[in-house]
Amino acid sequence: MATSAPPMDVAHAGSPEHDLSFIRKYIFSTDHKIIGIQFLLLSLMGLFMGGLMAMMIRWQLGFPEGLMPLGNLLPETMVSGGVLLPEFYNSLVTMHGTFMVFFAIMPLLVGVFGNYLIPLKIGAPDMAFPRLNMWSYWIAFIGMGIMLAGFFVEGGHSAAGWTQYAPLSSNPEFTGVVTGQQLWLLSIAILGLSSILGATNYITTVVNLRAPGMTWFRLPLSVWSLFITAILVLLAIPILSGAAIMLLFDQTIGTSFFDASNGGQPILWQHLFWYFGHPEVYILILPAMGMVSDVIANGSRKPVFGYHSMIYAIISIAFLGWIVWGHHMFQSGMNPTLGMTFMISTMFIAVPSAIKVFNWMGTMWRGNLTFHVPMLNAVAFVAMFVIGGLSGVFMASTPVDIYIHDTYFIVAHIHYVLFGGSLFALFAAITFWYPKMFGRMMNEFWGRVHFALTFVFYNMTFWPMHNLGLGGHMRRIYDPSQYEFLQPLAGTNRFISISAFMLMTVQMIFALNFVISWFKGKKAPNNPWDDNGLEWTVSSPPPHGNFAETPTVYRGAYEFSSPLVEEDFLPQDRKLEGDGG
Amino acid sequence: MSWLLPPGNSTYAGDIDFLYYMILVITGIAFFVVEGGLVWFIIKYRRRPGRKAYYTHGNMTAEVVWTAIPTVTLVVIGIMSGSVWMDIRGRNSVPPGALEVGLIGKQFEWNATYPGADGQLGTSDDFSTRNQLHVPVDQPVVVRLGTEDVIHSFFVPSLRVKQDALPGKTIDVWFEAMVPGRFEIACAELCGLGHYRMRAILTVHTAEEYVRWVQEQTAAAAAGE
Amino acid sequence: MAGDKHPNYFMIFVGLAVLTGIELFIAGFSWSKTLIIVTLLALAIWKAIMVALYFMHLRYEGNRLRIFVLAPLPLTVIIVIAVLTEYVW
Amino acid sequence: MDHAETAVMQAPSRREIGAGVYSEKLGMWVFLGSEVLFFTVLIGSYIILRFGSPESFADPGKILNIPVTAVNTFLLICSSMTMVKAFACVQDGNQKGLKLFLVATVLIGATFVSVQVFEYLQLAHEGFLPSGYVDGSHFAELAAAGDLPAKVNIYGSTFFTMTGFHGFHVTMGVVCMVYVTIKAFQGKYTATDHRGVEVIGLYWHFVDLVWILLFTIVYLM
Repeated sequence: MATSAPPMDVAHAGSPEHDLSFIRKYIFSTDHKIIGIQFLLLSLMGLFMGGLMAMMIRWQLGFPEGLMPLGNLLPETMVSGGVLLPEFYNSLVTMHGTFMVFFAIMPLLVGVFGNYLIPLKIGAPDMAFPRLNMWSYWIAFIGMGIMLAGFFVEGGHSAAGWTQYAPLSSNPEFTGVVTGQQLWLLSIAILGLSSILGATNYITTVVNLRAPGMTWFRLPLSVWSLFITAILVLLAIPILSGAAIMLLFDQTIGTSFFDASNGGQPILWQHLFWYFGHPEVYILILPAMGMVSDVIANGSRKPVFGYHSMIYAIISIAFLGWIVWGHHMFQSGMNPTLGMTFMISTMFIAVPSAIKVFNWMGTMWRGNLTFHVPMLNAVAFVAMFVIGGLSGVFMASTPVDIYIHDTYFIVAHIHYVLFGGSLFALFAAITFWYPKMFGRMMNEFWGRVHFALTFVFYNMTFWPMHNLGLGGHMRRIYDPSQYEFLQPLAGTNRFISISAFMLMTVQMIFALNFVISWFKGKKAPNNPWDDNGLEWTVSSPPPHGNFAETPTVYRGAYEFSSPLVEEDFLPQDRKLEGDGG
Repeated sequence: MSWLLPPGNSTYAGDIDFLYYMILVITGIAFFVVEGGLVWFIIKYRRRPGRKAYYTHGNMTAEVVWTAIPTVTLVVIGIMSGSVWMDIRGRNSVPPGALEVGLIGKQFEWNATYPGADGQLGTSDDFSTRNQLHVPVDQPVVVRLGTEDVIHSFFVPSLRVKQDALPGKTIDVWFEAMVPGRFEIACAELCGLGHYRMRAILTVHTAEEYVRWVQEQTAAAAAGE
Repeated sequence: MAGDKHPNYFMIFVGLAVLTGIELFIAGFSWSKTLIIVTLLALAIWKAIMVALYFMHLRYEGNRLRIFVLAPLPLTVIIVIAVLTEYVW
Repeated sequence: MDHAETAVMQAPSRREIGAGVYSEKLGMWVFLGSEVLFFTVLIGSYIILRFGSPESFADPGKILNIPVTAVNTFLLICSSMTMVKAFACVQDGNQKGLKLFLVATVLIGATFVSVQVFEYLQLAHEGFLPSGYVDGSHFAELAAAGDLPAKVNIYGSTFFTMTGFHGFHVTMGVVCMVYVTIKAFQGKYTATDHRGVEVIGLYWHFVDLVWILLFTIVYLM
């Protein structure tokens, strides 16, 4: 870890590409662009698996009495005679959350776009530590392999929820899962190492490898948010790793950290988990916000409104994000006075998010809105994130939280933020940078169809979950028909399930568009969206080493419709009269 | 699909529901303003050939205004919520003279223990019921909540009560029911295989009925011994 | 520090060793538990700061790096203090 | 510090250098930031658990062997000094001193780990494990006689986890140090470019710093 790599510019400048074998170029590559694409393929696979698990969960909730279609394809320990078993249901709930958070959204945002965009956007030839970057990917790959292996071991996969509350998770007696649980913890600890290495790399790169003229306040917001996110990853992930290792020791070598009968503290797990978990929430949304800012400015043909307040909002979110974790634990038996403090800090953290929403609207105000597919998804992000943000106010109010905590209202909230928020932003980002990544355009028509259908079915799926929650519907229950007060909600549950199946189905449009465009898409020009960023000044895809010569930057990334030039965009590296060297 | 809460049946349900509806109205207004604004912008500023967007980097006044408004609103919501919270959960919030009932969660059932005639928990005349909780109406009840194994969460939707039971700790949670009847108790925290069927029934008796029920149970317990 | 003038690393080392000796000595005192803990913690933090300032030469670094290094330190305290309040209500 | 400045100057292009130091050094400091939080979890849990049930923790010296670890602490401080001396030597272009002090650091570091292994074996032999007392062991008898706490499960848990992870870090440090030493013997470090030595040094001193805190908190309180 402390070995010194040769200075990057020396290693890359003019290193001829044909020197590298296929394996060095595409498998064990140290090129940040290849690693980004590797992360993209891996995490899209994670996203797909997380989605499939969600479908099984929705089947069980929508049709608790029905026999699951294709259920006979799964082993008897999961689905028996067409009936999804409760132990498998608990595993599904756990692994849906785990996959979506750790193996889909987080690597998509941080692993893919952190890798792909940071060096290109700051004008660097590669990351500061390319070999470390390669390790970061392969360690994540191993982590995912271990996580997947959990499905095939005796006793099934971890069934303690993605939050792994001790002692349900620490004592195998309580769930009947031994190996699966240990694999879960091992996988998360390994993934943590990958994230920390990645974050170290991103931070160093942004601090030290910016092109001349790329000052802090000329950085695109996507880079700013990825930089702040990397700091959050760097400081939050070791907390999870440490706690996961303690839990793993409770399972394997007989320690008693979370075992109340031997002097341990079950609530300590919750504190540690959420001390990691709340910064994690922002890890899952900040890069989305940054990339959406880029796309909205481009689609509006206007500079980002309040660029500086956007940055200050990101920074204050990163600070406040560390002192609000207790709002996940209002009903956990935590000291109620502490709960009061957390409620107030939580109220404050809503403010920077509100500022960002208003600034996005300000950006669109009096713009010349061009609705290409990325812009459609980015605007949907804003619209959906608003809903997720507003529903958060209910939970922040501790008395209201007494009622809605651990109900589907929370499920609706998290999906409005993570799916409506992060995932729409990812659709925007993937479609926006796809031409740069693969050198081909994605199909515009099918992109629009995918967007429209996703938007409709997404809202049909998650909006009614608010109402389920207000009816008192608990999370993570296998069979709601057990309760009289939930029986009137069976119709809503069924409606949600059918919408969810449609939602999953229309994602196939995206998958096909992604794959077919890779081979058959229209050749992409260098700058298909008339954008200002440095990545658009090089070929699509960019060559190894990115820039033939280090670019010089003269202005910020959002000089759209500037009065200085005829066109409505002004690239960052274009020298105008009067620009100093 | 309703945005109304189901009828509440505890003395503080009204306060909680008021906060909920207040936040619903505030966020509702914000929702329509923001989403409406977005739709309006999308239509009004859609691309037209030959037009250039208005070149601006922002406006300080606007930033201050839209920072101040949410801050003030949220702080007010926070302060109002805080006083209700302290009434329900604060250090001295349990009303004096509340009837004590023990409730222990275990995979996957709720076991309630009642003080017998002496009104004290932990004495020899205690008796218990399984998956049944009986309380009198119009009298504060403090549930001494514990668990034998994992974390469970004591959830009575109609009372607006939810509290996790933590291993190694007894947590007091109080309520005062207003209407007699039969209500459901659920476990709201994933507690294992049978989490979904960890259901119990809360029976709220009238005062006289409750006295009679306690006498029956005491007699039955005595006969059982 | 100019190339040929290093801080007196040997003296720092002696200082660390002596402070460790003092700690061992104090740990045996029959003072009140709280006083011992506070004294020992102060000495340990003193030693840690010496290592950071001289051995890790933070003393000679620019302010930007120092800010970077000091930034995570509040986080170490926040979590411990918050969880400790669980015991005092 | 002029050697750092020269290193920054050596950077091949006129990039915006944000923190004023070269990338490897910045990267190590950034990585140490995450290590701080990792050890916070372990040490913080110890403080919290101890505060919550003080009766499960033995008084200083009752179970743990303070003299042996005091010597070990001294060793680690020595190794920090030899490390920083190696760094000073390479700055002055003193190749002989560099090699000598690096080898000394490796040896002292390895000794520290060995002593820790010896300490663990001794504790296990006397009946103290991450899971508490071993039935029928020396310590269990003392506990039964009332000389030691009745149960030390969380004491064992926290002690072995904290010191074990510290020992793991020292071991990793020794491995990396061997690599740096080999490179030093190949003459790869010069008075103007000695990034490897400085970066491994930062890691090594950090591990020393953690031990200084651990020793006081775990052994003396």
